[in-house]
Amino acid sequence: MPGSLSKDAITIILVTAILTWVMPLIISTYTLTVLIVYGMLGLSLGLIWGFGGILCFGQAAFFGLGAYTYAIAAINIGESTVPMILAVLVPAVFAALLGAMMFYGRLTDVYLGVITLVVTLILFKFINSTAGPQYVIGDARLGGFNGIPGFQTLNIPGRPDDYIWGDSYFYVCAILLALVFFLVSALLRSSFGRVAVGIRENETRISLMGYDVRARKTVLFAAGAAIAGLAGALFANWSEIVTPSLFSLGQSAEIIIWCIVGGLGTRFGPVLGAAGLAYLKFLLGQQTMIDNTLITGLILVLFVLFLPRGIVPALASLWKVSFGRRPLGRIPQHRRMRNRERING
Amino acid sequence: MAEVVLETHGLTMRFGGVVASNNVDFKLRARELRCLIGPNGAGKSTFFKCVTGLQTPTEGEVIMRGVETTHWMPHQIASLGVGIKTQTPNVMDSLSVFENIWLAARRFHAPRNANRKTQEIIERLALGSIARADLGQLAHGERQRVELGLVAVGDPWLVLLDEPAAGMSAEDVERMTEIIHELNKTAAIIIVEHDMQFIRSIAEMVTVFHQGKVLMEDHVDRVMSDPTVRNVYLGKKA
Amino acid sequence: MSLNRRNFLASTAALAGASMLPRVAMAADTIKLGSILDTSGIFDAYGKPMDMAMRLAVAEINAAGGLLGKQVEVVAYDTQSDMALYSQYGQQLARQNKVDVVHGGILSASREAIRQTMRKTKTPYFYNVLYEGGVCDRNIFINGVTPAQQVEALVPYAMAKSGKKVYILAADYNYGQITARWIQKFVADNGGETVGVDFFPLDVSDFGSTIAKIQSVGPDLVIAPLVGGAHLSFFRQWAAAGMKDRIALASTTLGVGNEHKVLTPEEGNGIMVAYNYSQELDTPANKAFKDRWAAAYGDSNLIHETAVSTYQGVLTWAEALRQAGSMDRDALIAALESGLSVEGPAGRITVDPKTHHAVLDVHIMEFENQGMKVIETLPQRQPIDTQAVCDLSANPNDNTQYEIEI
Amino acid sequence: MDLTVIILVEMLYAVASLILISAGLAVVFGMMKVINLAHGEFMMMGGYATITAVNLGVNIFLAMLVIAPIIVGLIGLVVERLVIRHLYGRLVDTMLATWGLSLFFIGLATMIFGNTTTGISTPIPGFAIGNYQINGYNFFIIVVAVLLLVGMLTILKSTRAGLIARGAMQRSDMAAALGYSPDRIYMATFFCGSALSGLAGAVLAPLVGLVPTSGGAYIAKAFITVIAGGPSLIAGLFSSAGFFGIVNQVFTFAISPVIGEVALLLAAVVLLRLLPQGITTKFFKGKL
Repeated sequence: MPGSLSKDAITIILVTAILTWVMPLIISTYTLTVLIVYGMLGLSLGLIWGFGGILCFGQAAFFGLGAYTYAIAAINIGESTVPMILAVLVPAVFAALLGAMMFYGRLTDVYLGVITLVVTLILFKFINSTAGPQYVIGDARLGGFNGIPGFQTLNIPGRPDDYIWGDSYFYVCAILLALVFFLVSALLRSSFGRVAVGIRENETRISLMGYDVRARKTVLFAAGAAIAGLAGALFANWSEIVTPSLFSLGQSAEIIIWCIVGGLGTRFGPVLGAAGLAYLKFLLGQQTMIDNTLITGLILVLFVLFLPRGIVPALASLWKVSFGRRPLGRIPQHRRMRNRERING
Repeated sequence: MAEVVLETHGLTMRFGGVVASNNVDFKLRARELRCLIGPNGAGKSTFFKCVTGLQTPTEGEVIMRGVETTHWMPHQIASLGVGIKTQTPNVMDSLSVFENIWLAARRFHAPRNANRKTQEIIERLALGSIARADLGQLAHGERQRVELGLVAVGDPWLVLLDEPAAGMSAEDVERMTEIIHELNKTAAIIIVEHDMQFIRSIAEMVTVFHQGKVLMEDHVDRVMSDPTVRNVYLGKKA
Repeated sequence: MSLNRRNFLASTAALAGASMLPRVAMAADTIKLGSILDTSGIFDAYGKPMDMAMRLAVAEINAAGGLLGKQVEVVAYDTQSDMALYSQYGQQLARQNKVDVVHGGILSASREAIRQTMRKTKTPYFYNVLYEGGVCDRNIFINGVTPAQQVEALVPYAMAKSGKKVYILAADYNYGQITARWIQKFVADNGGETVGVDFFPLDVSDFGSTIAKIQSVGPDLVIAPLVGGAHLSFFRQWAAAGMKDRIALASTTLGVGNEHKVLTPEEGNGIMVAYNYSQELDTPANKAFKDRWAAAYGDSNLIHETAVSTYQGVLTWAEALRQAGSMDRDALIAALESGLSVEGPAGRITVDPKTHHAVLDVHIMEFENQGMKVIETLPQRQPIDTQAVCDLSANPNDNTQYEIEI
Repeated sequence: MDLTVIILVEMLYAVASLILISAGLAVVFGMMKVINLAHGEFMMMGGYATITAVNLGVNIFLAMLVIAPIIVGLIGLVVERLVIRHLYGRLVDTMLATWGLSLFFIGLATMIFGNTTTGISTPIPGFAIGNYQINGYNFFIIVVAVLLLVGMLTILKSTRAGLIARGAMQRSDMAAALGYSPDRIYMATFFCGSALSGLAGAVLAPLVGLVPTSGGAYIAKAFITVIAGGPSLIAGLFSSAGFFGIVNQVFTFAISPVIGEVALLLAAVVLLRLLPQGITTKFFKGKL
């Protein structure tokens, strides 16, 4: 990554300031809020997949876990600060355990994909079959397919009656996304982040250098889950209901699509992909001519075929070709990187 | 005599019915340079993999500087100060030469020292002109050299190289030989190699593998003139 | 995208560039009816006919001169069977489009996703689907049947035809859980015995083991409030195993999405159900309704229970607006609470002032040659389950969905 | 006693349907290292092809066993030419592209057939075992699965095409070196794989209510079965379908269908943790 962390910080602050000023003039803040939440969710997968090479088919599991943790804790506690913290911690701990199980078992590639997918399915099926009155955590009924409505939403810490909602909730989410984006940048610039990229590039080499690849992947995986959990809690606050569809494979699929369309191996790509596609879906719901699923599918196929690196890297290299000092040299790299993700079966 | 830095006792590796490595006893002393030779399938690569932790032997033990490392993972072995280079170039293609070497240096040094060490190695291996280029763009010989740089930057006391000269030009091989000799001043080195010419130019002691076993272990000249070894190499009956 | 559709036949809309921008307030000379339904995705078998019914009702109102001298304009969103979009479009309807009323929501989860938004923004909300009962909120009006209304009628009839031992197979979510409890209560009230209860998540489609299990218990009657495409497999596999003529079958859900038209006569005939509506309902009102529908959409095959509920929901709202004489929400609610009735395709619908649920006719029916033959009509059934817990006239600020203790 | 027989039949049926569900995916994965995530939708299309044909008056067995596989195979061929062939060797990209295709086909089927559940009834009557009635169609599924396995084994073992296929499975470049165009091999493989998916969808159609999203219910199970099976095509398919089918049914009978499903999934996690590359890396090694 070119530049430095302080430069990153300035860019992030500027971009956030401009966007939070301009965007509400175009799109309602309520819709923007969820686009931000999805952006954060996209970033969480972008971090572990784009920079750590871990293709997780179950990022939705952590998202859902964050949302449910928040909802359950909020019902039991009645004040939002501790539930918010729990919503980050619980998915992170869960991911650390799951990650340790997978990475210490040397699972990679599709096998990793299968496990994450299966774990998501298990969570989905479990939550989906908790409609009966016997499934209770404290005061919170799990509610099965119907989900959990009516929990305490975000309040000013320590003052449970002062809710943060509407426009102010939008600003809170925007600032949190900027903060997470900054933390991800800092992580990637640290030695840990650079080793993570090394692991993505060549796991064997990194372990032959003496780094414990398993532990590092586990930590990175947990960090991604923590971000997804935070996004889940923010989502719960936004929609004021959590349902098992948060855990669904469709949700996981969407997160992967966001990353592909936005661009892997970039920080901004997944955020843009998430917000852009979610808004597209929102717009498509307002027309009845063509089936929306069909359009989503077509977009994904076309991207994989014609723009496999995603929008942001494509724009970046276009910029470089047009104005940059450096010639096309770097362009084939990413493709090669993805080519290597094949099985030696 | 110098201390023994690596020894194996009865190292055996079976894959199903095939015995790839059969009861190998091996010893290596500090700052020794040893070549492992043998025809394809003789078990030298399996031996290499068992020692570096890339595979876990079925039986037997591996001891490094008095520590048993038989069931260790590669990263644990590397952390002891063992430099390893595998058969195919194992580098990070979309990172630059500097970044590649820096990652190796960072394992043993704080960030600032890692920068300094990386610069040193780049100068020592004459990689300055390509330090900012991505590995994916480099020629084979340059990549091999960078990988040696990755190994050297950790100041290892034991270096294991699997076919370092494979597919390189004469000029590259010459440079490689220099680097190996330089490394050998502080480290014991094991080289798994096919290329007889390269072995002659670099080695003194040679261990010959055949059918998973150690066939003989002697000075390179005597090994080369040994009729059994010749037969093994030419595929005749031993 | 909101379109002023005098002619609902133009039911497909172009994706115009202008829709990329949020709607600014529109001309105030129309009454805006917001609709929020899944017209694509897995629930669209319910949603599409509901959308058609809503547009039919609005078109008829407009053709008759509109309401309070204004035309009714539809603002409809497709939630694509995605719960998150309910929250989003719900907000959009209430805050951006500032509609005067919202009709819609299919699953209970979708209703709960938008109910609070409607309440906060004081937008009257009509939920037109049969559901598990218990919602108590002054801002919402519900005109689907509730479990007690159905089960109270269905259980005695089905038990009289078969026997006393009843096995229950229910969909594993709120509706199924609550309905199963009501079935157990009415089975006991009628002197019977519940010999087994099994719950199935909505995606279970293999019932082989269950069918074996039922046989090992040997009930006289199976009541199956199962829901959706996957659960339809049960009725197939039940018939394929040759069980149909051995143990009687009843359901409180089969047919709501016109499932009886998917099952062959051999698979379906004889299954007992109880609903507010059947296409085979032999009344002049129903016949006229089917003709109007066919004139609008080609044929009337798609009409089903929740579509008719939606139609009746729009009629109820329109009638209340006429009586109130103004757009004021409190006047509207007062008119609705006055014991207002309308005559719909399924007969008379009366708003119960205490619960905002519907008092309506329940028909006991049997499947016959891919139709639902009406056996017996129980007129004007009260929503007794919700009435047991909810009294909005005594407690107008209530805002809960009660779980009814039986 | 009768119940035991019933349970045994149900177990066999569970195994057989897993084999059917996974066969198409396994062929494509085994030969081409392509995970076709639109596999479930291929099955869905097989179902629709059958139902449409039957409604047009075609004999149901002809529709299921001939027409549906051919139609879906041809659709697969088009997909291979237009999309998949540009992505060979890029496992993740093909997964994503086929995922996109699956959404596309769901949308397409919705536009054509609508979202109302459709279906046909089973062509085989139920019959009694002791005091129990059982679905006669279960036996049909079992027979089809057995014939499928035997057929695949025969083709692979004793035909020229099978020989080429085995070679291509071992080393994809070998077939090319021997003068067979890998392009044609891939086309043929994808056709066969798609046809098998179509067959599975068709054969299962009379048991379920079909909607355009029906495929989603199959893909996860098929994916898990194939990956857990590992590199050997038939042995892998048979062993992992057997394992998962039995686990599923044991828990289904003992507790409930949900627990059966969860048990299957947990078994998959444990299995892959212990045998990270699938069952046939450890057992039945080197078999087909």
